[in-house]
Amino acid sequence: MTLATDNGSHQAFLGHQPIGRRAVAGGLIATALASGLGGAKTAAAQGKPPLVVAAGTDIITLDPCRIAGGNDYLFFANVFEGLYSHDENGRLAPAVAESHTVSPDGLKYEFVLRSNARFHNGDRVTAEDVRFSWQRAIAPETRNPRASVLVANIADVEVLGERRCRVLLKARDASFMENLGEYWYIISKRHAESAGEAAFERQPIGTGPFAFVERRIRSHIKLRSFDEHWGRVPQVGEVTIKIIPDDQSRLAQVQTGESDLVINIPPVLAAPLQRMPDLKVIRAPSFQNIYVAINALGGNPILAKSEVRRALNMAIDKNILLRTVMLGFGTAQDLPCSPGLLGCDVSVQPYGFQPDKAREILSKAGFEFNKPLRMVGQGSGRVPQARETLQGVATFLNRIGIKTEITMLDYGAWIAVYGGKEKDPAVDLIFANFTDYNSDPSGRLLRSMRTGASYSWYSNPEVDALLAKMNDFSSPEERASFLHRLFAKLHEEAPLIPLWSTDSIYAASRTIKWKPTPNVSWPVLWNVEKAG
Amino acid sequence: MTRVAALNASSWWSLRLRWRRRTGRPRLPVLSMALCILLIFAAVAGGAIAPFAPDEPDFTAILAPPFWMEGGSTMHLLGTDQLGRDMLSRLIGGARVSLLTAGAAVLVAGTIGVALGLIAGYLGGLVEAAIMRVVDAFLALPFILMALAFVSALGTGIGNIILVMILTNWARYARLVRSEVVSIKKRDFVLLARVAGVRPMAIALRHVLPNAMTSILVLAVLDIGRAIILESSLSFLGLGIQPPDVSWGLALAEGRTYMSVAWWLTVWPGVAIVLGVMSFNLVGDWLRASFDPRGVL
Amino acid sequence: MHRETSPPILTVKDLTVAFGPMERPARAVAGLNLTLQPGEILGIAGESGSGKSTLCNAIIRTLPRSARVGGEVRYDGRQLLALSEREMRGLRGSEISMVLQNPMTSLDPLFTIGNQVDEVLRERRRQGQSNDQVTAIGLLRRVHLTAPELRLRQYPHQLSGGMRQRVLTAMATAATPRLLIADEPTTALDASIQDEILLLFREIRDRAGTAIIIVTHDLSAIRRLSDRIIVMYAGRLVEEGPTATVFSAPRHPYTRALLDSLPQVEGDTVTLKAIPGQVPNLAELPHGCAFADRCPVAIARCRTEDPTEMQLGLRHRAFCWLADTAS
Amino acid sequence: MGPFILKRIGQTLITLLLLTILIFTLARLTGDPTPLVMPSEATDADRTFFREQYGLDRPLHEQYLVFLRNILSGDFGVSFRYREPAMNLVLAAIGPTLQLAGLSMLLAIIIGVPLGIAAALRQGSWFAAIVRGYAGLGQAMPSFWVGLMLIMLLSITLPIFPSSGYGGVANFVLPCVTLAFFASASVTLLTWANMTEAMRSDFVQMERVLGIPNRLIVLKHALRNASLPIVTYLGLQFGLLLGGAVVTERVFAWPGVGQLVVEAILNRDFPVVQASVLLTAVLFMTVNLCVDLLYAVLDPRVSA
Amino acid sequence: MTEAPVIEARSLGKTFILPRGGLFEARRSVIAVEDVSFSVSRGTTFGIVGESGSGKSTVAKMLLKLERPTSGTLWAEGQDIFAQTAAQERAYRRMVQTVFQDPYGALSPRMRAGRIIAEPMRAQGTDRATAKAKVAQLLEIVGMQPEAASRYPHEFSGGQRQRIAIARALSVDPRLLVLDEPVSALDVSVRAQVLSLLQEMQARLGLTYIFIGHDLAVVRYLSESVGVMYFGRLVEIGTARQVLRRPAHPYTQRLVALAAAKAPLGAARLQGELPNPLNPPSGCLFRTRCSYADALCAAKRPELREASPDQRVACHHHEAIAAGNKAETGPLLQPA
Repeated sequence: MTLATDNGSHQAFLGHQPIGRRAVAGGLIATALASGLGGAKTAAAQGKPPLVVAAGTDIITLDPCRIAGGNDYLFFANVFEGLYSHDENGRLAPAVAESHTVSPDGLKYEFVLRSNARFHNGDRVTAEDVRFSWQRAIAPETRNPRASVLVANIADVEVLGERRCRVLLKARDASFMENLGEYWYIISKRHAESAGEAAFERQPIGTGPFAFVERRIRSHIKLRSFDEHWGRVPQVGEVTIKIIPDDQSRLAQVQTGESDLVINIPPVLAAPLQRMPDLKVIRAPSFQNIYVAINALGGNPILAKSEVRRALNMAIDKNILLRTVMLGFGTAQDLPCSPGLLGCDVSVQPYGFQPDKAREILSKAGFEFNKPLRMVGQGSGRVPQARETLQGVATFLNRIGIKTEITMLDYGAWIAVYGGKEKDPAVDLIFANFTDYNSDPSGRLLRSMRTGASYSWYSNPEVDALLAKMNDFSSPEERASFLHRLFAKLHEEAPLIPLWSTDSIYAASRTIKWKPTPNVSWPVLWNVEKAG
Repeated sequence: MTRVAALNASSWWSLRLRWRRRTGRPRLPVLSMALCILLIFAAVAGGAIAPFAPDEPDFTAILAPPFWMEGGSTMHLLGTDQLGRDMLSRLIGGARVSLLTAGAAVLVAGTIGVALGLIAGYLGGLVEAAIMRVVDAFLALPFILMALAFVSALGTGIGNIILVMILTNWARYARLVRSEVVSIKKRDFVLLARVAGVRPMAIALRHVLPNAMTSILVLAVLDIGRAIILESSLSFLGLGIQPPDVSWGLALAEGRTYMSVAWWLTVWPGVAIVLGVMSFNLVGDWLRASFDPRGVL
Repeated sequence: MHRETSPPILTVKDLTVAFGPMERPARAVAGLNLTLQPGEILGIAGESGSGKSTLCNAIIRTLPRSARVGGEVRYDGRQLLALSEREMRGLRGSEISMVLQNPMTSLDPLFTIGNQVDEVLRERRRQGQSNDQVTAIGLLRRVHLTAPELRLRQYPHQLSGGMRQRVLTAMATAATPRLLIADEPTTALDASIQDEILLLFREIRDRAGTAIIIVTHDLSAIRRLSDRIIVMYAGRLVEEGPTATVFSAPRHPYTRALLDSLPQVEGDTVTLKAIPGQVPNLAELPHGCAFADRCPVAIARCRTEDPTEMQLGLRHRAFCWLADTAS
Repeated sequence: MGPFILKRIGQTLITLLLLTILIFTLARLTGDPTPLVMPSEATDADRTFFREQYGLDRPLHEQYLVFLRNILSGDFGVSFRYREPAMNLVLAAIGPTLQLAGLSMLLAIIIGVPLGIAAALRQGSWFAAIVRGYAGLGQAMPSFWVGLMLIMLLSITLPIFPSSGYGGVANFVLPCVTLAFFASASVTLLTWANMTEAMRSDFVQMERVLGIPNRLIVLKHALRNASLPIVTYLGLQFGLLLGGAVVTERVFAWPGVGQLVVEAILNRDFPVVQASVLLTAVLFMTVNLCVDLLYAVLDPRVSA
Repeated sequence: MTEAPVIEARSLGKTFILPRGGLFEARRSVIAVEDVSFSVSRGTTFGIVGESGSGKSTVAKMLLKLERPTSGTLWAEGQDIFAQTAAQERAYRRMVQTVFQDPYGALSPRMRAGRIIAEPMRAQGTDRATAKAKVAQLLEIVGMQPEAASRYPHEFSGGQRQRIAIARALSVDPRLLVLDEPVSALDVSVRAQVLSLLQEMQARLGLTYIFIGHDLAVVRYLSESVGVMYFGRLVEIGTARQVLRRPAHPYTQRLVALAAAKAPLGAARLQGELPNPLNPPSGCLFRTRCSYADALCAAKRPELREASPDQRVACHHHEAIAAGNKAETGPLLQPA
């Protein structure tokens, strides 16, 4: 089995008729219009109000083993679950499993599954399903691009009974429990085997609070409330996720009442919304982390000096930038991690905004002020205000006399430079963003700090050695203090200029009551309440 | 693949008559010509007349409104943008980039197109067929689609945007010139030049080109407007000019998200585009009306 | 042929047509007077720029809007210049009709001949100018078009220039107009065809008594067709008279020069006399006679005073101070 | 007529072949799609596998030949991004685009042709000046700007029409008006110019001296003659509309080819880029072929 | 008469291939010129007369090497002009010049008169200063002011433009001028001016003319000998005096009759339609419009035969016609 064409199965989306009648909003914006979408009947039958969500980027795949990017979690986080996941406060909590035990060597995890955990087709979740989910996730023909993170480290999953299983790890992994929710979704063995590989991607079945109804690529995805969920029964009936890439148009959706909730509102649009009486802006801190990576790999030898990198950190007033460029929608950062991340909440002395000192250090280090620093930015936008941010950073560098030369690249070109195998020595500074999917920092550290990692513009054998040991703990406390030391070291090394973590911003109609799960960039919708 | 009307019917004599008749009543053309000159002046003088550097942020004056509004100041007549950059200076700086890209693109695309059109029209036969099929292929793609594909292939930035506009534009000149050449080369004075023993290349350059020049000129002037719009559309889609360069289209695209907070970020560049395009179009139309009664290009 | 006693069908009095700026007008027609009897064929001769086409367009009122027209054009007693466009349209085609110079472009290329002839017939019937017996085929037969049934189905581009001019003539005379203006009707045609078209005009006059104004720079066409001739130079009428008289004894030096510039055969040698100089610019006419600068016999008075009408005989007049002295 | 069609079709086929080279080269020039398709956690082995799977590791000319062979057998490849056959994605998107472009075209004709005729008949009047202004604005205003203004005005300030999306009749209003504003401007100007010329032609002069009613002269003769270049231009205009739809679709979240192709270009989804651009081009060329045939029907001189 | 004729056409023919009418139809061809032979000796004028479509302009184009004949040869001063070396061709370009019918189209609208006149000289390698001096001289010869050199064509009247065209043609001191309807587009009085100029030039410079026209009086004015063309063929050739005074071919007779100033309307009416060039009639091409036509005319195409010492005619019946119709044609163009 490969990922190649499966001609038989695109019927679902081709055969679908265009969305039905569309009510013309004639009255007040506040009047939440019945969406008029075809599936409204289902929702009505359940007596729960439908929810229309406007999203900017389409889901790529519905198969949790084929995830292509963070945005796909918009779907996975609502339709699938792992054994454990994070609760609405962002804390680790049991999901499909109800409890677990760990062996003292940290290599054996035993899980007890919930008795009332069911798949959307009504089947109970069994230990066989857990084993199957692992097997499918590591099967070479599945080509799960995320296998390396978690499931590849699993030596075996033993079925101990209908509701009990044991996971054997190849090596100790302190991040294992944290990652269960986002890297290993439980799928139905019976459904996957009977439907076949191809159909699974079109009719996925999970255990999450919402069940998949239909999808029209680039237009919408429909979900419905899964009322037999073990605990998180949604307040809304049917959920339609509309795909509207243009920010302004997407925002207009909630202004006209066509959608109840709009996700990914850029900060500049959010600011004036706060003053509109019929709408509300919902914000939550996210793990999306904005920084400027410094090419410390020697292309520009002066940047290999840590004091130079520290001085660059001192030159920038991130608070002003946050206030002006981001209109305050974010949290300033002094460390190369988001505040909620494990081990990140250390009290180190921030560099602060010290332009004079920065200049002094640079002069002493022999910095050639006349040679411009070549900066690469992300021009077109997946990250809000990316262009302004880099320009702002350049302005502060200019103020202490550093010349800059900015190149903005579209996302594809930018990621090719940023994540390229060979780091371009002609790039001195590069705008970067990194999003953690959960509060475990290992993914971030391994991918952006380790020598040779795809997003790493930095190399230090000392740090590499620390990183290698990072997950080799079984006591969370020991690991926490280790991570603390690691971050302190990284702060001192200053391989990048941390700026801030952005807020996830949503616009919702007044009828919506919802508290987004903190620290995730996608909306988990089961706790959305909608009046009348 | 489609017909382009040629100018051949109107002799220079009648052109002059029409020209004179027109100049009797100068209104809109003069105005738009003045505006064109003003824009070109702004583009050339640029830094000398702008109150600030167009890419100089001022974090103390973020999103300042135009001077007559509450909170506005005469320091920033047209207000400032999200980074506190002076809008007036950005418009002046934008004129430079917008006109430079448009002008350079039209000039080079025109030269290439004219050269190929001349070759195709004059040599005929297999050379003509080959060139015209390539022209057709380029013309068969919707303009902006091809521009997008080229931009994503070549990357953004002024140089590349110019290159893209050249690549998307040259074919129309080639087609126009070829059809002109085909009609001009049958005219008596070209036959006479052959009788006089003038070499084909000299005939093409001395007789055919000057007579096709009118329609080329008209197309070129109209194209400047088109190029400005193309550039702004590409910028709108995030694939146009990139900061720290500034163009009207980029300013509009960047300001677009602020439309509900600070209308002046979108209105001024929008007005600049509309006025700029309109004045070039009017000049072009006026040229066309003076030269080409059919008005089909 | 001429019914001298009957009232003229057309009287043009002091007709002036000016173009260009008010302060420096170019008078394409300057103070022109003429009358036309029913059934008479009047030839208007002159070089390009002499104002002969402008005169025609002024009569049927199809001048461009920029033209400023003064004077009087009376058709059957009605002052045409005072009619509304609507009233004028009622006259056009039915009472006063016209055949244009270029038969190649005077038919709509997108419709069949039949369609266009029918259209004219319908309009004539609507105006009660023609009855149902007049058919398209009949009309085409009347102008001696071969295979009329076939022609009706054909498009203009499938017909030769001569055939098209016949069709146009048929359309123009569908309702037996009382006045037909033909503006250079044969210029674009080969000699043999020219002759036949001219013959057709004479036939129309003979059959229906239509008065015809034929405008041409081809002197031999006028000589063969018209009863009377006027010669125009620089917007002015310079000589008028019965065709035979004017051709045999021209009294205005310009008329004489025009005739002399045709090749003359004397025995085995052929000679011609060219008129020196050029047609003057209408906006910058000198004082006096417009022809004075090129005139071989001009006297001082010619350059200061506009010549007045010199009556030279029955219906023969010329505008020249020397008209009565020259032979 | 026969050889005319055959020649045109032959030319079209050669053009198409050149187009495939152009499109293919363009798509490949955009760079490696792997980092965009693969998440950051993917291993090098995963990336290599992806490239091998889609043949991206092979020399360009080989890839082109495979591409050509495949499209000849109707296979336009599978979207890297959605893992759907690219042609299915394009076919699903072409409907909305055609509806949008078609309706806008219709609207543009309904607005532009009468305006152009009226302006041609009232040369130099105030009415003509206003029409000129309308057309000038329509040509000079970028359509995304018009679209945004319309949303601001007619769906946010006055909530009359939905701001975006596809489905009901109301959804068509703003995008169609946006596109038609631009298109009607040029249709107006073109009708104006050609009507003016037709009204000056000898046969109109002849009809006037024959006393044919103005209505017939204008609507039957002048308009039909003026329509020849207009029809040709409308074929070209259709291409402009398809292009204009790219921007308009983005503003109004219209699930058409324009959006698809922009997204595919940005994501380097080669099969979708190739399929959609090729289909658009074929569509455009077909329309122009039809226009040429229509021309032959309208103009008896062509078929002679 | 030992000198080779300035120009000699031997069985000149030109067939145009038309594009296919349909996929399965054979290519069609049109014979524009067929079997045309004549020779012109130094200092004389050969007139070619015919109506539109008679092929006279195609002959002119071949003389100017703008078209290649599909059969026959053209000899200039004893040299086959379609078998020339590059150097010979350059020499030929100096020897032959032309004046076209349309005074508006013949001058490049974007060039000043001086440059237009100098162009043939410059193309032949004359240096700028020499050319400039010669332009002034030429303008004087054609009766124009030297200032005219700096003006553009649109600033001149039709007659003046034709003078410039003549000056240009004379600039390289040609020995042969091909005049393709040089006065047809001009007004009567201007026509006379240009014709006298041409005659004066010929007398002064000893030029040889090939004069193409449809107006018999004008052709007669300039020409010593005349060829009459009908449908691509010469139907009659001879001295102008003889051919235009006593035409032997029925077609020429018609032309002459039409041109007679006093002839009444309809005197020379031709019956029938012009033949279709794609489907010419068998035998004599004129038979469809000829009142003398009989079976012989349909069966056999007549060759040029001597009708009088100064005249050759392609008609089977010319003797009979001459005998029967002497009275029909009067002298050409009596003085008015």
